[in-house]
Amino acid sequence: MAFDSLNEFLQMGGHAPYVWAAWCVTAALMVGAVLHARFERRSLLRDLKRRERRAMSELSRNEVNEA
Amino acid sequence: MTFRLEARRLACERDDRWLFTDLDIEIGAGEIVRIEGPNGSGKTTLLKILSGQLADYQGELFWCGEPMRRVRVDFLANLLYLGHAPGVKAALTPLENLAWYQALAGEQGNEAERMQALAGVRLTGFEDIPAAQLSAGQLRRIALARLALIQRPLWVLDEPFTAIDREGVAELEQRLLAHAQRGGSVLLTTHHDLAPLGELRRIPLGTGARHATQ
Amino acid sequence: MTFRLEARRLACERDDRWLFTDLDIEIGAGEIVRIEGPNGSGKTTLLKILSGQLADYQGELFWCGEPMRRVRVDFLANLLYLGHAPGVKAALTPLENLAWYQALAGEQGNEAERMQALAGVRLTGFEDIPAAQLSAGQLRRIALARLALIQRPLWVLDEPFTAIDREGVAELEQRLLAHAQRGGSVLLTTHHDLAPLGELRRIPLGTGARHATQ
Amino acid sequence: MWAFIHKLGSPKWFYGISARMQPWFWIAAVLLIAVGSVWGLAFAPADYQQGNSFRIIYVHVPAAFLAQSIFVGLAVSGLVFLVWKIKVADMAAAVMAPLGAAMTFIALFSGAVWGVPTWGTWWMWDARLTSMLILLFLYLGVIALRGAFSSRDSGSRAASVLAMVGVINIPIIKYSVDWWYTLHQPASFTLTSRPSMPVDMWWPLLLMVLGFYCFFIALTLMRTRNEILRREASKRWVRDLAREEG
Amino acid sequence: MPRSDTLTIRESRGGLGGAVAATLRRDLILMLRRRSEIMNPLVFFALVITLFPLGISPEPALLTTIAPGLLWVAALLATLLSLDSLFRADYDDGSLEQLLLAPQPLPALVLAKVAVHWLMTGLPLALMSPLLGLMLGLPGGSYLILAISLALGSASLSLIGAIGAALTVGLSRGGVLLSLLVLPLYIPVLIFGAGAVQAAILGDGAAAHLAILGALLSLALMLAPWGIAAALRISING
Amino acid sequence: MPRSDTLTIRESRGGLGGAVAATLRRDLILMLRRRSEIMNPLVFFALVITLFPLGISPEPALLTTIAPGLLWVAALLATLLSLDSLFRADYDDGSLEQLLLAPQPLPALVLAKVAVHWLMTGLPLALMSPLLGLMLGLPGGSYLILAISLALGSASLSLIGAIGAALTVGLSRGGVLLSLLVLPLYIPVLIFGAGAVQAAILGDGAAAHLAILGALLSLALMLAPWGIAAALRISING
Ligand code: HEM
Ligand SMILES: Nc1ncnc2c1ncn2[C@@H]1O[C@H](COP(=O)(O)OP(=O)(O)OP(=O)(O)O)[C@@H](O)[C@H]1O
Ligand SMILES: Nc1ncnc2c1ncn2[C@@H]1O[C@H](COP(=O)(O)OP(=O)(O)OP(=O)(O)O)[C@@H](O)[C@H]1O
Ligand SMILES: [Mg+2]
Ligand SMILES: [Mg+2]
Repeated sequence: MAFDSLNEFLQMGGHAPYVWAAWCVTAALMVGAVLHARFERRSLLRDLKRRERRAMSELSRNEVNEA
Repeated sequence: MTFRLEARRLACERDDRWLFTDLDIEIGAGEIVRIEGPNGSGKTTLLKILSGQLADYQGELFWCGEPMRRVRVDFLANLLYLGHAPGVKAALTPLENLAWYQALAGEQGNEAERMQALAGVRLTGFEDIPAAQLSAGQLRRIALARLALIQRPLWVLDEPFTAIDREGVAELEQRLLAHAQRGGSVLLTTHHDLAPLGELRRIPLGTGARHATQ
Repeated sequence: MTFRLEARRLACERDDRWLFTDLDIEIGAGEIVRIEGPNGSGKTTLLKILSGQLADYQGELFWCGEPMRRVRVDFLANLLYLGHAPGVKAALTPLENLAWYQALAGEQGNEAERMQALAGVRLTGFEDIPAAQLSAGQLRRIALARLALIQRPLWVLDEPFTAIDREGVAELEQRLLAHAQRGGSVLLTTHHDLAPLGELRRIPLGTGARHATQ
Repeated sequence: MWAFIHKLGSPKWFYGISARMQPWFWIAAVLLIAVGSVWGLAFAPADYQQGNSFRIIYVHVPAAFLAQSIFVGLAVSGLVFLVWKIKVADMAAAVMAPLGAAMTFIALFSGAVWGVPTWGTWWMWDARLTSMLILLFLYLGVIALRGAFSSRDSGSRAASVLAMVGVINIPIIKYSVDWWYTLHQPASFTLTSRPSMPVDMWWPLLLMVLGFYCFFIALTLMRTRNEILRREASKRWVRDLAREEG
Repeated sequence: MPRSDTLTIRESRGGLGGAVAATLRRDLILMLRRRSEIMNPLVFFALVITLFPLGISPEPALLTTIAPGLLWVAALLATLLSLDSLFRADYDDGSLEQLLLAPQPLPALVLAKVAVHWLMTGLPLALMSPLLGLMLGLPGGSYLILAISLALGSASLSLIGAIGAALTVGLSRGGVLLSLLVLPLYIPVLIFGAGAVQAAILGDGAAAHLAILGALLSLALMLAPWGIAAALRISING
Repeated sequence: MPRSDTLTIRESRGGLGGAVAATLRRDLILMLRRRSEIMNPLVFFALVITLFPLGISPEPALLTTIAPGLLWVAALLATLLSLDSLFRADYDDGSLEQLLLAPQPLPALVLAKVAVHWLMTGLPLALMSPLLGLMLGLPGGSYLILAISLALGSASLSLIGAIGAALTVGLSRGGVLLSLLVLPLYIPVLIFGAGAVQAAILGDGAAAHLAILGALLSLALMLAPWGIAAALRISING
């Protein structure tokens, strides 16, 4: 352990703004990328399902028309 | 030697809609084939595929029995394609435009030939005027002059009658017939009625715009 | 109130060649007038002059008896012009294109109207696709949808049938007739034969390209 | 071999196999990055010159490595797509480009922030910094070009060509920028002339680099799968899949 | 559609507000639909700035000296290049013709187009300029002045440049010709814009320079729309 | 016309020399017919050079320091802007389509077009540069090196830029996008070009720089035509 207390750790020997800025931006971008990918997947699946449902209903409507 | 362009099981999809599927086309010497269909049915797309300009399709093309990929250059040496755009440089005169096309085709033409070809599309007197100052129909006539000037057996023409006046249409029809009688072949699209070309083959394409909603 | 567009002693010179001289044209409510002539005879030029887009001519124009210069804005409020270029933004959908045209005409349209106009040119199902992905004929159909959408008595149409398929041509002819019967008037050029519009007036222009060499 | 390549070319096959590979990469990425971060931030000794500000290195260097590797990845995918017409390669390229740009940005940003305590300035026109900036522009160019086409297929091909042209140029650019720097600026301060680091500092860095690579692979797999769903939405198997998952 | 049974002559009545709003909306949609196109001038700006240290020297003192001029010239070139397409796309597809045939005052419609151009080019440039100022080592207090001067100045640049764009719209290679026509007209804006930044660096008040930039802008706002409209009519007539 | 009575299949035989010569001739005529278009890049070059003293400071010592970089960046931008229209005009009127359908190797035809571009843009720029160098107070011995480096370098610029022009030819707003794609690739040429002039000013041998410029050019000559041809096929396909 290079630090004696949590406070010291957070202060980073006076370099806190720099170290934490760099780390936080990195973390934010990486986490953001993951969240974006998950959101993208979910909305794509939702879209697919909606299309599927519409196709089904159209199919049944056509059958009704033919009958 | 005679030639043959074949397409096997051609299919093309655009925006989740199949323009055509399982299309077999064969065109050989002396034939005139007309591709028909309403707006948006895929005529232009088909012509571009057949002339090797679009790679985005399924199926296979053959030229004289060989797969197109292998004999592309041979095929191009036998093809004359006229598209929607006339391919005429506005800043050049009709004569200069034709000279370039001749050289591009690997021919060494002379001025007399070019004058005669321009006379054939009734542009006598306009040979030396920059094309920018010609009307829509005159521009297309310059492009049509290539038909007489450059000897190619296979013509692929996308709406060649656009902007051409009535007499011009009649003359062009005669020219197509003559080409077929000499053993050439023509693949064309047009929305005009082509009365004198009675015996031509038709390839109907889908219903196009109308019923194509997904 | 009824309207009248008149041209007196119109003349236009291009490249030391008179396209037309001493042309008197009068067009009023309920008339369909067709301007005829071979390629390069000056049809497009004449239409542009009559719709106030070209200033490079001799003679005078009147709108409802007033000199055009004074009543230009009134005239424009009654004019619908379709030129060689369809005026359709490729990146916008048909609906968005029409919305802009409606606003430009000073109208506040609603979506239902626009959908109906698109249905009228058989573009149902394509309302929300960027125009870049439509075919040549479909693009022009978007432009033609303006005829139904925007109420203007005077239509000036330069080759409106270009790239339109056979059924589409028939429908457009009907539309022109209906417009005339409702008291509108149409000024058009085309190289098509217009069978059902039997009663229309014709204005023949010079011999154009052919004999026009100096 | 050929059969394998063409199997890889099938989006459906790729969708299946990537589903099985993905969790392992996620686990590896999380473990490596977690251990590396704690070690690097809390346990590694402070640098004798730079004090604690040197801890930026643990995000700066992995991002910089990744930024450069991803561009090579783009070019390779482009080649595979153009030559063998394997669509999955292009889908991967499409999702890799923004990630590469993000990594480039992280390297630039963390470097700039690091510069303040060490050099007293946010930016200087040092050879390495400049070539990193140019790399960012190359990424933006590839992304912009892909987006500019209305036809997806053309956009893909164009972006592939540009990535390949760019990758030929990267060594040339690096070489010339180094030459330029030595010409103008007789070594006042360069990134390379640091004392080699103690092992305690080096280990967490290695973990972080590996962790970043695993993260990149996992995320690329995940987003490529999304891209497959998007582009193959009309295919039978995708529709079946949508029904199953729902 | 509500349709009167017979057609009659129509008054040329209002609708100007609607037409202007629709034109604004249309151009904004066109821009936003190609998200990347908004980025382009920004990246061009940054790229040109990058070229100079590479071509000249990476020495910070020298770069700081030339920074205001560099930033302003680069922003000016970025605006200029993006201007080329302002009317060209409309000309090519025929919608410019239709714009001219609308029964609305052309200067107002055209002003809407220019406003969108500024919103999507000049404003982002101004917002990004502090970052590049930082990279060129501009001293602390001058960033705000840099951004304000660019925001004000680029509006004038868009207006003036649009006249040139309108004049060259019918010509096939307008790009370079446009620069020739427009660059000389840009010189006053450049002088006062770069001057404002220089003044801010030296600690003099930049207010006078900014005031002049504002005056130039209001002059351009009053006169340019008429110039643009006239130029468009001339171009279409050819 | 000599006409065989029946048409038969044709061999794809030679004629490459003729086609290349005709393309060269055609593009030269097109350029020369619009005399002013040759002037445009030159005037743009001169105008950009003039903007800097206005934006930065008219102090001679400073100007001389930055002159090599300035001249090179300005020349580079002038080349870049003129590139946009290299294939665009052909694309718009459909003759590019026809070029691609010619039974000749496309890289050769394309090389002819690039050669004309260099002849009409890069070479005149190189010839004019000593004059502008004089105005910026470049010392005596460096003019020749300036001109040679620009002549060599601009050929590479034309070749590399043509790839970008080919990639963007079908896009409505190619101009700025083109810069974005191509400027990063121009950086090596810029560094060694400006470096050569700087070396000449300092009295070091500029030979090494010129040699590298030559090497870059030969590399570009070998690779670029293929890249351009591939890019054109892609653009047409869209
Ligand atoms: C915007 C500013 C910066 C940028 C763009 C940048 C860029 C880079 C790049 C690209 C690398 C990877 C080099 C490689 O692939 O071998 C790197 C490594 C490194 N950077 Fe930075 N850097 C910046 C600022 C800094 C600062 C301020 C420091 C510390 C004083 C620093 C220290 C390091 C170290 C120690 C390495 C690893 C050395 C090596 O592996 O060769 N960097 N940087
Ligand atoms: N910009 C111009 N400058 C000079 N002359 C022109 C210009 N535009 C057209 N012309 C000339 O005017 C004549 C008429 O052109 P116009 O376009 O009006 O013909 P048109 O009747 O519409 O022909 P088409 O049936 O081919 O459309 C042409 O012969 C042409 O030579
Ligand atoms: N670049 C493109 N991207 C996506 N879809 C396209 C593209 N070009 C055309 N399409 C679609 O392909 C269909 C066929 O277009 P094509 O141009 O082949 O029709 P066409 O038969 O030639 O019609 P027309 O008679 O109007 O010329 C159109 O409905 C259009 O929606
Ligand atoms: Mg078509
Ligand atoms: Mg006409």
